[in-house]
Amino acid sequence: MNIAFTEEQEMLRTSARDFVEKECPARLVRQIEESEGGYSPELWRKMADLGWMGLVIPEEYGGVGGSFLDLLLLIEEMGRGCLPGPFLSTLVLGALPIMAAGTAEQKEEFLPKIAQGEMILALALTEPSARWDAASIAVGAVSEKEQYIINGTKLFIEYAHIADYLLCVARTKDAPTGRGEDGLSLFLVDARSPGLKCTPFKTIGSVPQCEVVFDNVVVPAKNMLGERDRGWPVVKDMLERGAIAKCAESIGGARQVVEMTVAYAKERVAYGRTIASFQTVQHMCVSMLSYADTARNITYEAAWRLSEGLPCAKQVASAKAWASEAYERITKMGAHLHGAIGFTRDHDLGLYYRRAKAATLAFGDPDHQREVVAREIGL
Amino acid sequence: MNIAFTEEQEMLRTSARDFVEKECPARLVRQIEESEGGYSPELWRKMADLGWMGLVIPEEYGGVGGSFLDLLLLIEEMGRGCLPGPFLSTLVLGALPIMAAGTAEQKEEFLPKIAQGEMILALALTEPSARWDAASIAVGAVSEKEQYIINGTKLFIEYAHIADYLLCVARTKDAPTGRGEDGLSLFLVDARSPGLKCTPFKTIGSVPQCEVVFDNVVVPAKNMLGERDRGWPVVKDMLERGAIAKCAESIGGARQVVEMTVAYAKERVAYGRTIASFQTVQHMCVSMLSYADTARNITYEAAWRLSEGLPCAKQVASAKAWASEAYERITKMGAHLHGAIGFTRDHDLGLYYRRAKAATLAFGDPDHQREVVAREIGL
Amino acid sequence: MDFRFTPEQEAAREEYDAFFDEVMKEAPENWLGTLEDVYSTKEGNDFHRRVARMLGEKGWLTMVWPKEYGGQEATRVAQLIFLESMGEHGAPGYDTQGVGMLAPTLIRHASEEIKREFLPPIARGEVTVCQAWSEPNAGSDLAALTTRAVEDGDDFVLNGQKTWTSGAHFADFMYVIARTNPEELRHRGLSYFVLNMKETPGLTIRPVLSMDGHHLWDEVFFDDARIPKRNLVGEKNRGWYVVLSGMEHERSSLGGWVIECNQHLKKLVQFCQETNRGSEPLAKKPLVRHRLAQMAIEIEVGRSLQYRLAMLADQGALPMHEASAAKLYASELYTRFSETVMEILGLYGAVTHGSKWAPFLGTFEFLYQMAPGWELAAGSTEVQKNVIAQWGLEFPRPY
Amino acid sequence: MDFRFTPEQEAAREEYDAFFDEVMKEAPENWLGTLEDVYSTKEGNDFHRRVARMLGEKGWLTMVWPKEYGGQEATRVAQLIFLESMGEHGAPGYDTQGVGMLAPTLIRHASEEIKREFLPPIARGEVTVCQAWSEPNAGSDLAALTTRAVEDGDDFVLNGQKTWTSGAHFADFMYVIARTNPEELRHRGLSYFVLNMKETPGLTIRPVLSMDGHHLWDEVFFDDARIPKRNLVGEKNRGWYVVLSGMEHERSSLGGWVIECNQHLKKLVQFCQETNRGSEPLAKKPLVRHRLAQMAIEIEVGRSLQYRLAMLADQGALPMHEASAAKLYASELYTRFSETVMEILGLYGAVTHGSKWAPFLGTFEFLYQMAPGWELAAGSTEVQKNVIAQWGLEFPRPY
Repeated sequence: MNIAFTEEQEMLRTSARDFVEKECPARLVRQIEESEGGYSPELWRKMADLGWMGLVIPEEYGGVGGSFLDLLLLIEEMGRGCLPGPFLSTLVLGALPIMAAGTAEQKEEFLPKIAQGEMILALALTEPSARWDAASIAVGAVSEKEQYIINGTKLFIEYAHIADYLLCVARTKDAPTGRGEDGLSLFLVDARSPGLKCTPFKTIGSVPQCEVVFDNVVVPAKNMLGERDRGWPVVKDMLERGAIAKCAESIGGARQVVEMTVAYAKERVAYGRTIASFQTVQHMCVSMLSYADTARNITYEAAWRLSEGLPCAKQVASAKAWASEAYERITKMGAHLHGAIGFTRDHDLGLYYRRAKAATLAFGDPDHQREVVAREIGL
Repeated sequence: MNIAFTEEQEMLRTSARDFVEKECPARLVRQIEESEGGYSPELWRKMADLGWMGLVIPEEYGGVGGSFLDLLLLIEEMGRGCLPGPFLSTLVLGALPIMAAGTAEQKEEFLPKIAQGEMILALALTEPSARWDAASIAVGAVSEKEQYIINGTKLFIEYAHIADYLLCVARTKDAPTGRGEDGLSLFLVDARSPGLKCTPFKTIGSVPQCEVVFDNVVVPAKNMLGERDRGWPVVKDMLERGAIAKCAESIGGARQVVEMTVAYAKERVAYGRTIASFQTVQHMCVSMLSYADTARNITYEAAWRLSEGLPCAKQVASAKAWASEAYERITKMGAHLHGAIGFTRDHDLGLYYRRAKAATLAFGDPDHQREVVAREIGL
Repeated sequence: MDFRFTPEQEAAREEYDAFFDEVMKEAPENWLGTLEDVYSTKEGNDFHRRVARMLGEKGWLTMVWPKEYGGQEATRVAQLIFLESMGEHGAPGYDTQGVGMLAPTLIRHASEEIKREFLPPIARGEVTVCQAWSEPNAGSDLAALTTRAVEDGDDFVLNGQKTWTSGAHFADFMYVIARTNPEELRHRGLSYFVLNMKETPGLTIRPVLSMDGHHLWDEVFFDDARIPKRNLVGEKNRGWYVVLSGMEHERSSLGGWVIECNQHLKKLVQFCQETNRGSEPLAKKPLVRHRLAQMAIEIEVGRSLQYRLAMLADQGALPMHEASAAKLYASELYTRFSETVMEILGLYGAVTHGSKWAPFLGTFEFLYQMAPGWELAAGSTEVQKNVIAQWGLEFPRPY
Repeated sequence: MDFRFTPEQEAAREEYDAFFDEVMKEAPENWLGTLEDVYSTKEGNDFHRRVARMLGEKGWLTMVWPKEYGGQEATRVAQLIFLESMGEHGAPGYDTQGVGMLAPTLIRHASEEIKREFLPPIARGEVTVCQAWSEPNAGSDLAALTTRAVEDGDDFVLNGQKTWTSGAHFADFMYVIARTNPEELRHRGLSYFVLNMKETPGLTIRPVLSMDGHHLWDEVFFDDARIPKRNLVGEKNRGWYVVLSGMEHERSSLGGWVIECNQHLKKLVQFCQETNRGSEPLAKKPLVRHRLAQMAIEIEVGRSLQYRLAMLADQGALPMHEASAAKLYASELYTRFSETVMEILGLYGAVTHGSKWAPFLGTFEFLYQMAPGWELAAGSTEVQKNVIAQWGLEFPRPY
């Protein structure tokens, strides 16, 4: 057993941290937030030039064949700097499933472009039911000759409006059981397809989400990812990786908020002394540290299990529930300790505060995760 | 609007507090706890001599015709001193329903004896389902000539083993609806009836509870309290009054724990100064005070509504949920601030700590109360 | 003990309800019933002013004022009944800073001349008022403030910076605390002033946006701002005592959050009955019932606390720590409430105002960001606990 | 990063599991798997001693000890695997005070003579050990202790009173901290002793019953109790540093609660599946699922923290504040767990041991009373937070 990262991983972290600090200061984060697309093509290009888009893509497709843990390290550092953009979406929800379930042709078509930073993907899973389970999928795909026709509405789809392709989860057969896991298929849908309409809206986390309406959208059969009707295991794996990636992003942000707050407490003076000298302030900072450390532990332990292919549904759900709530509490305490300034638009704390709530909701909120855990422990 | 008690009520409180302090010191409380019966006949006699048993009983039956609020004041002071005994049971769950629903003969038979301290009553309501709703009542009573035959098991019945009469809630007709409120009747059952078996056991709150088995227990029809099959409204009122009485007991104990703890904090020295000078200790005491004050406010407001006959299901349930949790948190913080000594058998804090948990469970725990509130707010 | 409303109070409540039912028909589209409505947009502020004038005409702004200043010397309970009706309707018109804070302070501490100048427009609902107290380096520790006021002829000349001044961008009057004796440390050497912003040169107002992007607060800069000497309230260098009496008013009047939560709760109950997520309405889900019921309980507790405070004030016995306890409870409830709602709304709750997918026009998305700020405003949670510890429990000053 | 057990570790875990499966068949009736079993009754203590000897024979008590004292210099992770198996079986035999606290302290600070006298019986599981540190006026503030030790010929003579000494009534060895230089204040002037209770005159043990009536703790009175000088551990007047190194061991070893909770959780899941309250099993009720799942998550977090601690210790880098953080987390989890179970069990949960109506033999009725006490033992929550603030966050000493 070994809790340490490899030297290479530590180097990757250092260079990622340097990059994020230098290339994505809070000022730029705010600019990007205000922009239509919610990401910066220049920044995206720079990241691609560093090889980040190809980090987990096999060498044969133009990547460097890194591990899932490497990817998480990167995402943790992006979380630390609130770096906006469709990285998680394109890599974790796009590249990884294509690598896992794609045909040779699909890999050939998509992976090199992703690796070069020339393609953005978005996962079109959730619908107006706002749930993350198989049974809630109502968008349907009907086969007709060599193609499928998709109809229905997806909602809360992050970055769909700037994506080149949407990975759409659709029902290709009515499910016989209540859980609806049977009969789902995945499609790589060209975002420029006729009949596809994306309407973005703003959210607390500053990531644009979209309503995506499929109105007789035609997808060639070769764009089906994985087996017909048996798409759920791919989705499930994607959701677990997405959840852990969101945990990584959260713990990056959480650690930064702890550091910011501790530093501020040592500097801010009230009643003639630094507020760091008040016991209640110290104890609140201790709680923040404890949340950050425990969230980080359990995240990487679950991530490791996931990347080793070990059973990990309980660990992933536990990590997601705990890291989400930890991030929320940390940002809340951090804002409180900063005083009123922590609640202003100009202060960086708000960036984290808002992302913490968004992270909680992504890939299943704590109630959803607790239900997963309940099933896993035999309830 | 007026939040103050009357002068008479304040006098009653003062004399009750003096009595409890003088006649029921913690040493005696412990002795009584260890005893079989769980109460002291001598103390009971002294209380009766003061007229406490007749406080709410009309003058014509040998009482003094006081109000429900007067009774609560008394119970609050008993809670303050952890005075053990079947007072709440006999008066709130026995005398009040007889006054409200009894026939002239029943009043004549029971009330004078209660007022003189010569009769103890216990409410036999809950069953092994451990719930407080009508649907959970399975004990049945079948009519046969001028009598009823009761069969079944009641559980968690406080003071049944020393009671002269049990007020038993039984099903006299199968309920058509799911909520089972129809078809319940109340019976005043002589505790010496053949076929009736009481087995006491100890509980965290130190109040003995009993398993009461009815094996073809015969009750004369004249001992039915209220109308046949329509007993639930009487029970519901009883449960509301019981809940508020338990709140009164709780806030009495809670205030005492706050006072004990604040005094201890001002006296106990650590690191060369009183622990009262630590900010975290102060803030914990502030939370305790806040819980005690808010619990007291809402208790008396709900009590007043109840005694005025105003709609109060939501207020009573809110008071019970809040006061229970407040008492638990207060005793927990109080024990913590006392340090290890607060967790010993010899320290008075444990008396309150254990009663707080018992109070939470009595007349419906906070989950039960929240469900009542949910219905009341239209969910 | 008697919690019953008198027949007059019942009748008054009905009158208020009818009045606000009518008034709120004219509320701007997207009206949410929070403070943001009043301070964030011109349209919202105009509506507030319109309602304020109507309230002024009815005499409802000044019920608890002494008769000599146009009040009715009504009880605090009577006023609370009014404020509850207003809160339940999510209606504006009652300027807490003016009617609730400045006016009682002036009545108690100001000269007749100042009272005659400032009280009538407040009473008529013609003006809004802002509070210039906090500074970048004097928040919880207000006594650390450094804004200077120097006597110069018939005036005081002010220099310095204030911040977190709610609604300064719409306000007419302002009350300020500044240092008049720099030799004295902390709370000694401070003085309290009231001023008409339109008549005060050297005043600059700059917006401070809240986390969610609303414009509630401002920075206020004094650059040789001149205030006539007569605008001093209370004695020179003894302004701290004027501040303290105002704080009490502020803290005890902040129970509005409890009523605001109750107003939101009612809407939420309806929403949960009408909204399916999965196979059944949200209202049937045990976790939703559990959470909303807990909120209903805590609101009930908070409401009971408000009435207790009003009754104690009517008996002339409102200890400082009771006002702090009420502020503390209400602000923490407000935060928990905002959290609870977000738990229930799920992904929808995170959608920002402006999208058709945002339930309640996005109210809770911004409340989630705003509510915890009230645990800092008007004395932080820690400050309130210190007050309660020292005044309510007679603890020593903590280490 | 690698969380995989080695094949050797997997095999060891299987061996432990098989061993404890077998051993626990002989557990006394009513065995609950908590500390109370070992300290409260003679029967329980006898069983503990029987198992301890078996563990001693296997060499499992001393895995992490240096080879020169009969250990195997195994990793902390290897030991944790053993402790987990033990905990999951609710098995006794591992005397935390002796094997976990005293032994490492002696190995680091004691003379060879003392090591030869005290270590072997501990290693063989023949003795149990108790800690005489706290005093009535020195709990969280241990350095305020007043028990005196005065040199007299070849001995130290001790006078004073200790309390909260767990299991003194069954113990063989004791370790004590006492004041050897009364001129020096607080942590200066203290010395650390180990003693054989059977050979020490002047020692009186009196029970201190816990809130729920169990006999875990004792008061210890020293009346001219004589200890040979060689029993001094570390330098005279520098015992505080010996204490500190022991504290770290104590705090980092207390994760046993996490495992105990996990053992209870498994039983509870089964109970909830088998028990109907109303029309469906408890396991189907959303609030029950919600609460137990939250406990499972928190246990998972705690377990992860335990392994982190072990791995850090194996790397030779266990900062003091990490041990404090783990103790803090585990103790608070233990309390929340005891509360959660009581919420689920309802009226049944309150029935005391001895009635057929008490589920789990009343375990949770007394756990509810005992668990929060662990937020005080081995350094209170406040003390741990101070340690973390000062060592982990480099904060100044608080006011």
